[in-house]
Amino acid sequence: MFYAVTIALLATMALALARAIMGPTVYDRVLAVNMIGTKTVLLMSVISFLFGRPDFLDLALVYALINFIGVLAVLEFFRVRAYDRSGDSEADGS
Amino acid sequence: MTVVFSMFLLTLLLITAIAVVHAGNLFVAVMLSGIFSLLLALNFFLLDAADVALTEAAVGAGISTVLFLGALSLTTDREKSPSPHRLLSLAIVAVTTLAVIMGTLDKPSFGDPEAPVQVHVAPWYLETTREAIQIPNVVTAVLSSFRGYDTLGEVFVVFTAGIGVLFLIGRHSGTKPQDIGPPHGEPSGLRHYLIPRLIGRMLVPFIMLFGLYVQFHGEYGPGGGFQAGAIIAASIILYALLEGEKRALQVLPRSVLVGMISGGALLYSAVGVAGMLMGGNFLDYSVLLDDPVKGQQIGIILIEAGVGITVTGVLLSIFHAFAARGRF
Amino acid sequence: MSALQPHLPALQVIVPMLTAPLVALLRERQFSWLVTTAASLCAFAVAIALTMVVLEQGTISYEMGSWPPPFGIALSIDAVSALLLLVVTGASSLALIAGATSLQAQCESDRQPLFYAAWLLALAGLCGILVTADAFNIFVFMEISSLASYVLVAGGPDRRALPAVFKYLVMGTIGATFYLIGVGVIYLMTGTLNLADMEVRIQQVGEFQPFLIAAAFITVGMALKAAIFPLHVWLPNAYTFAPHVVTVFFAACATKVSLYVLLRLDFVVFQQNVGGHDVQFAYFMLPLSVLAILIASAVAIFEANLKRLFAWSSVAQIGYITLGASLISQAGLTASLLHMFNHALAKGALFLALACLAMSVAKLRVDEIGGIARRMPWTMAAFVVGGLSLIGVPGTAGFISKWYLIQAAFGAGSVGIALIIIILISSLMAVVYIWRVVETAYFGEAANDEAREAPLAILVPTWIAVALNIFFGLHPNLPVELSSRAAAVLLGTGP
Amino acid sequence: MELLGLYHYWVFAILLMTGFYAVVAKVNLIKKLIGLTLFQAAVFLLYISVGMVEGGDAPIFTADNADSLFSNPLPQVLILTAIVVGISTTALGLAIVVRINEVYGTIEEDEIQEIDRR
Amino acid sequence: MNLAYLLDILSWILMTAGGFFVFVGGVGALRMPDLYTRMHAASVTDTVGPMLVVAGLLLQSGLSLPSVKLLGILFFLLLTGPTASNALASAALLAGKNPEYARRMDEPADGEKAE
Repeated sequence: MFYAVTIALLATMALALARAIMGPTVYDRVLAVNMIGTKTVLLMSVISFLFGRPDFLDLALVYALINFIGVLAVLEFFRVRAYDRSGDSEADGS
Repeated sequence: MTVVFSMFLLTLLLITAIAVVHAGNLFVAVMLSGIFSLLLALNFFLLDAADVALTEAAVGAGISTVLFLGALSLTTDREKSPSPHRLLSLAIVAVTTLAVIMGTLDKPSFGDPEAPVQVHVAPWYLETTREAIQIPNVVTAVLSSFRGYDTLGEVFVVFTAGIGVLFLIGRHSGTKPQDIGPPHGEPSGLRHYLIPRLIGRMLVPFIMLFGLYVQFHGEYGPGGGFQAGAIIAASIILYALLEGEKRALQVLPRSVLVGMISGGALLYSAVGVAGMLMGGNFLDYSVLLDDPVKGQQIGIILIEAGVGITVTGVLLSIFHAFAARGRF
Repeated sequence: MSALQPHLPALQVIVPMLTAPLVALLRERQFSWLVTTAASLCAFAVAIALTMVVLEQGTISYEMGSWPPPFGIALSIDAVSALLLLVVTGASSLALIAGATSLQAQCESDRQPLFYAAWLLALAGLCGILVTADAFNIFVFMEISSLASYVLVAGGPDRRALPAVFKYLVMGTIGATFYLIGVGVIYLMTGTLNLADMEVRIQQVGEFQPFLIAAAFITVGMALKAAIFPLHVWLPNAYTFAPHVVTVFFAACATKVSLYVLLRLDFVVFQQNVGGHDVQFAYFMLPLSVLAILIASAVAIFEANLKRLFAWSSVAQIGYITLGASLISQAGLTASLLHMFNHALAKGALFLALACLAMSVAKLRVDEIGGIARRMPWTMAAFVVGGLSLIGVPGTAGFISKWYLIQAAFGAGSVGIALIIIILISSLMAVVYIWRVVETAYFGEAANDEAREAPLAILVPTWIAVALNIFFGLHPNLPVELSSRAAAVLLGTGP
Repeated sequence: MELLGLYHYWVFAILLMTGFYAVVAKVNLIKKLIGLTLFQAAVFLLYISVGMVEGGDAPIFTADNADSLFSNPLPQVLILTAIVVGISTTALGLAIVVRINEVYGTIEEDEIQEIDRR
Repeated sequence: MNLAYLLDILSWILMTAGGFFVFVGGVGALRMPDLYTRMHAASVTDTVGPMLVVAGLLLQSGLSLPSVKLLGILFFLLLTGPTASNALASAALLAGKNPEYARRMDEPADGEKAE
């Protein structure tokens, strides 16, 4: 029963990964990281049930919290960069 | 079915790794390695390693990303030169890989309960944990008692890193803080993002509470000092990101952090020495109390606390060392 | 003493390790130096006590946490570890005694407590590697000592120290990770991490290929850390730009501890149990050692920076050590281990003399020390004796190990003759590069009129090192006894 | 299962190669450090794969898994240690890179060598 | 007995729906033409997907400690997901990335850029 959700989540992760690799702007990549983070949380919850070990939900909880810090760190990074280079921070090397 | 999931995740992992190396922009590489960390942790989780997955989540995806971004904001996010000696490197790498494949390829033992890895030492740990330590999480038991000396070493590795970063970039700033930073005396931090700030401030106590839960729940479920230390440090880093680094330093000044770094390591060692003074060997917790099992448990709680304190202190010191360089 | 005696192996590590957090908390430079030196001397005393016990009783072991091996982590000290423990703790103590004055010129006062804490951690890490009997524990302590040594090297005042240390960090981490892969493969095949248990179980497995691969990874990884030619590229710059006292400490012992891990795993764990490994080891190691000796000595001849000159000479000397080991005989290994001891003495004395010199000549280039011997007679005299020991002149410690090496080469048949010639040639090269310095210092035109004799605080330890060179050149019983026992341990023929 | 086992080793080998390539071939110091983390991650994966038991349970006792098969706790402990060692190395490396950038103004290895040669 | 069966089916439906929405979000994030539309696709489904999936899991776990944790997870996801999207979008706007696609559609007022 959990398989259907798991497959959907995995497929979505693959799609988001494709977005993260393709870009084209840095914001797309951050968006993709955030998406993958959310999917990871869900996947962990579902797999905990799949394994019959609901006590592992702790992990999912940690992810939900840590993920947010990552995004905020990125924002702070953008802010610093914006002051540094007066606004060309969207330029992207790849 | 899990096999397919596992293979799928491994494939994603590979693709991400290649993309990380390929990416020309360092910021992109850091973002992708954040994804890499998440995927790696999921793989660990599927391989029954809950504790490792938790650590990878807290350390790899959280702290490591923050540190890399901190370093990037102090340097540059652009990778300029192409690789000069590609062929030579490829040759070295190819030889290494061939050697690895030769060494491991024909090994049948993946998942085999009869493999030497599974039958030699591991069952003893499971049994002895049940009898002599009586805590549910075998990983914690091995980590803090059977191989407690390793863990002591690990605490001192973290301690060394903390000392090292403080030594290198702790004191004098290379760039003057007032030169950079936002204009018009605007305080640093994400103050102008109203919503993240509100939500973030709400979350800080929750994260900290959860960190404490991970710390003290380590004997029963996935968790322990390292993970807890990383999570608590993350919560204070979150506060620093929201309110500016200075406010966070008012909460936990540098001197307190140095005290935490040393104090945790000393607490751990003190438990070990106590075992020695009370007639056992170094790090023998059984002699701490009359009942050896209780002694083991109290020893584990104490050393995990030491680990948590040191890790929190070190990670925060490292963060502040980067942040105090002016920009982050 | 008797109450402490069973705990000596643990104390060897925890004395310096526990002092480190205390030192990190201190503010005062002098006091932190004092505590550090005291801890290092304590560790030295423990090492002497351990050596005495080892000479009396053979191998000592200790169970951490009272868990029996292979489940818990055991410490085990035999003649090999005892020999190197003496070198490591002795070098650390001597360098620290000299260190206060020399470091003051190179590192800001307020950073010094952290520096000393890192020093203690490096010492604890090195001791930890030497006493442990667990493959993974070696990795953990290797990382403590490596991270601490990155910090120490980066403490150098020259900005070029930073790229040097980054290279050191990258190569050191690759080395450690290779080691981890090797240990992982062994663990996969045997299910154990305890070195003694590994020996037994490898024999039971009866399939060699994975072990050969594991041996390859461990050998390459440790060769990176030990700067065995051609993986030495991090060493010259790291030694050159590190603070002088750090160079004294590391030149004497850091690479040797990696060599110790290499020898211990290759000889004890693999060669006695994995067929064909000894031949492989010799085939790879012998030519590389010869190349190291010749090429590094040649580079040293043309090097203008004194510290870098002796860093290159270290690469060559590591070649001697691996040369002795690659003969795979009792005599060869004895020579190899003896040379670890004696080279530490000679290089320690030389780098201490350089530290004295650096009090007056900041840049330490050959063309800046013209006629300096007239102004710093004691320093240069120490330098000369150290140099003689490095060359291997009779009456100094260096002679003993070269003599044993030549004897070992005689035992190796026709290859041996060629090796003896190579040893002689390289000794001549050493004469050349040392003579170049001595000539400039004694007979060159005075380039520096303000030079003054180095302060006593640093001159005295230098002369202690010099005296040790002569003492062990005349009375080599202790190191020879330890080395031959250690060689027997490594070959599995002794206790 | 056989297939998955092999696949694990292949992934390990390729990851190792990718990370190692980045360390050896890239000249950007931060990229080298990122490569180093990948390189180490590959080894983590090897150890954890080694310790896994097919049909096993994570080595944490609960009320109702008293007699099930458990995965090997030891590699997990080792890797916990190794992860922490890895982040320590990375942090120290980044600190060195920051200092290098301050005194050299660049974090490209070839440019640093160029500056030193002058 | 019957009720448990019913709950199972209900939970299955919820989770499958959640999976569907999540997947749609993924497709949207990949296929939409510009940053803001992609962000829209991702963030909206990132809210509804977890709600449905966690609701399904809640039906599985019943009243127990895990369900408290599940509620915690949901709570945090609902807090942080939209916040992160909002912050990201405003960062992109501040950096001068205009929502081109939207402008071509119906020419929004300039005031929107001010945040």
